[in-house]
Amino acid sequence: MAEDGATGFGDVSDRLAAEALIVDVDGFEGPLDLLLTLGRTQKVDLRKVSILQLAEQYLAFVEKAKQLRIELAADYLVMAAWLAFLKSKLLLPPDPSEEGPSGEELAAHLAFQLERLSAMRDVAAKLMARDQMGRDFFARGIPESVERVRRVTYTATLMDLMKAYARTRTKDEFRPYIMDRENLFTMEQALDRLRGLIGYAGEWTNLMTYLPEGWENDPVRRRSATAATFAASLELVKHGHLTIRQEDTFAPIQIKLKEVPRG
Amino acid sequence: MVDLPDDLEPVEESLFEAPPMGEQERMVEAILFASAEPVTVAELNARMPHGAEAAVALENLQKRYEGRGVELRKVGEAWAMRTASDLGFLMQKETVETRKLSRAAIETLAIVAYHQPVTRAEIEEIRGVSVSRGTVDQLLELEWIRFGRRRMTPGRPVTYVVTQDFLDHFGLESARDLPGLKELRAAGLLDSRPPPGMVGLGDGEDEADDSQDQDELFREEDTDE
Amino acid sequence: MVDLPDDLEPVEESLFEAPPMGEQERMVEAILFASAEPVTVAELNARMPHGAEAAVALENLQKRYEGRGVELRKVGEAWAMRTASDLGFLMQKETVETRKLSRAAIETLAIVAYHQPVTRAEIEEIRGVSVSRGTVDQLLELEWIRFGRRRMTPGRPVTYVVTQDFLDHFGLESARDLPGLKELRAAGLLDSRPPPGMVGLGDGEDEADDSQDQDELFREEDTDE
Repeated sequence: MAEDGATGFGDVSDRLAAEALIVDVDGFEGPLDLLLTLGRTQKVDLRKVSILQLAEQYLAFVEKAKQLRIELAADYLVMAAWLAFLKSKLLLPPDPSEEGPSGEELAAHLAFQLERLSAMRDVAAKLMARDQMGRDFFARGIPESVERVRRVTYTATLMDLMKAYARTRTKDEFRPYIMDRENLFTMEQALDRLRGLIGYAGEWTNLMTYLPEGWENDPVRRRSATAATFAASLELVKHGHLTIRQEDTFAPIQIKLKEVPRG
Repeated sequence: MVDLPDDLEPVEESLFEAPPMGEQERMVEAILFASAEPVTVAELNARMPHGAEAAVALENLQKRYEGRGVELRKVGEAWAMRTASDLGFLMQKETVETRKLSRAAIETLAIVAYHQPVTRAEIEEIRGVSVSRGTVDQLLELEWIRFGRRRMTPGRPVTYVVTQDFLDHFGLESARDLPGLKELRAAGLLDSRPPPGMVGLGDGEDEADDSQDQDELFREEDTDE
Repeated sequence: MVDLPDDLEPVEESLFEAPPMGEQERMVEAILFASAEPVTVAELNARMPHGAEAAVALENLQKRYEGRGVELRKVGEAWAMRTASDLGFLMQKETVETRKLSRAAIETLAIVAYHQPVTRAEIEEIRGVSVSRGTVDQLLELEWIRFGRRRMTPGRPVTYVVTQDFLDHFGLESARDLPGLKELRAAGLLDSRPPPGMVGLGDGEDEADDSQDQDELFREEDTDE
């Protein structure tokens, strides 16, 4: 504070006062802290502190800070407004028609808050004054490590067991419930296949030549593939994409792409 | 404490021969001596042979260590050996540089200890300023406070309570032994008193729930001791 | 400076009243307890009040701890307190870790439970994969399965059956209480049909032998069939 003492004498005291106030405001942890300090200056038991007087002290403090154009945090101003309100409530005779807490109730609560904060500070100091570990008393300096012997137990529930069993059994016995499609050639498959191939069939071709690869020899598969391909060819005839013919009973069935007029 | 031996009484007649009490005392002594951390009665029993009654052995041992350079101390639900406080002056060499706690942190710690379980909003209400995240974090990091149950009020805020480490550090047997606790309670300074005109905040059933919480915290110590 | 000569005189007559021996013992006790390393006599003397005789205090302390759970031990030129060597076993803490059985193990177990007595080959046939030696060993070790009678088929393979421990663990009175067993059987799922080309399973005299085994466990099912 002394390093810039070069400026005139007149305003030094003002400036020091201002600075003192700044320091003071900074030194308080919020309005409640400031109120507690102001309350203590009344030199009475906090329970008997005059809230009215306290409110006036606070408002005077804020007023002074404003004059000195010291920036006060919003909560200081909110508290000031609230205290002004409280002051008016305490001074005016109570309005019986008015709802809400009376001035006395509000004042009593503020007194309670101040007393509680003060009490917490006292016990905080008492707590810190206690013997502390690592300062006044000590724990074992060479703790012996406790060897952990890990024993693993396995567990399973009945449900796990049931599920596991069902899982193993699902692999075979349950399968027949699902359609076995391994040896089944569906009409949809045959249709897809035919649609892809008939474009090249400009002449009469034996239907059996359209059987998919690998389905021609195994009797089960050939039957399935033949049936599907035949049904598919009928479907394509129905839609006018193919013509189909059979020269004689049991003679090979032949198909041919139908000439469709363009457009 | 007193209940445990009763529970274990029939063990003496069991197939497992419990070691003689003198031997049990030695065991408790060895375990507590070797450990830097407090050890619970349950853990003592678990580590000692079947049929041992750690609670009884502890009592005997505590008498034996009375007035010695090392003491047997109860910390919450656990027991620990600590050097006698009057000999602290001999230990300069051991003294751990303790981190200086800020005034905010010290006050917050005290509020948690005396008002537990307490929410951040309540701490702020009591201190009249907002509590910075760092303050709470520091106390959590020191493991002096921990999260308690959530409060059953709107928003279900978390609460804070003090830990066994806290008790251990300040040489407290339980949170009930906090200095001045009875006086504060008698003066009504630990009541959660909502500001007049504010209804529904911390009222009614929530209030009941809270006091239950607190009761439980303090009762726990009562019954288990 | 002036004190120095006094130092050399008998301690009793010194200006500095040395603490009583009991007090010195306490000090040595506390220092040894709290020190992170063994402490030499010289260091003890340096840390204790003027006139103290650490060596004497140490000797007394050592006697005091004789036969206790903690011993005063000389480590090189220094002293330390350690737990009595016969109590080393207390420095172990058994932690029990519970794990879920592997899929292979639980499936194997289920098959043994439902199909007992069952051979490894049969388990593999049902599971459709080979059963590792480890899986079976684990179940044997857990004492959830045990060896049953040998099957009277070529190679006389051993069979597995579930144990009383298994029943206890799963809260079953007998294996026939396995939930859903009847339902599964009704659905034909327990029909242990030999795959084509495999004969002799559950045939002839083996059948008699097996059903005897099974009788004990599956009597109800047997009569149902």
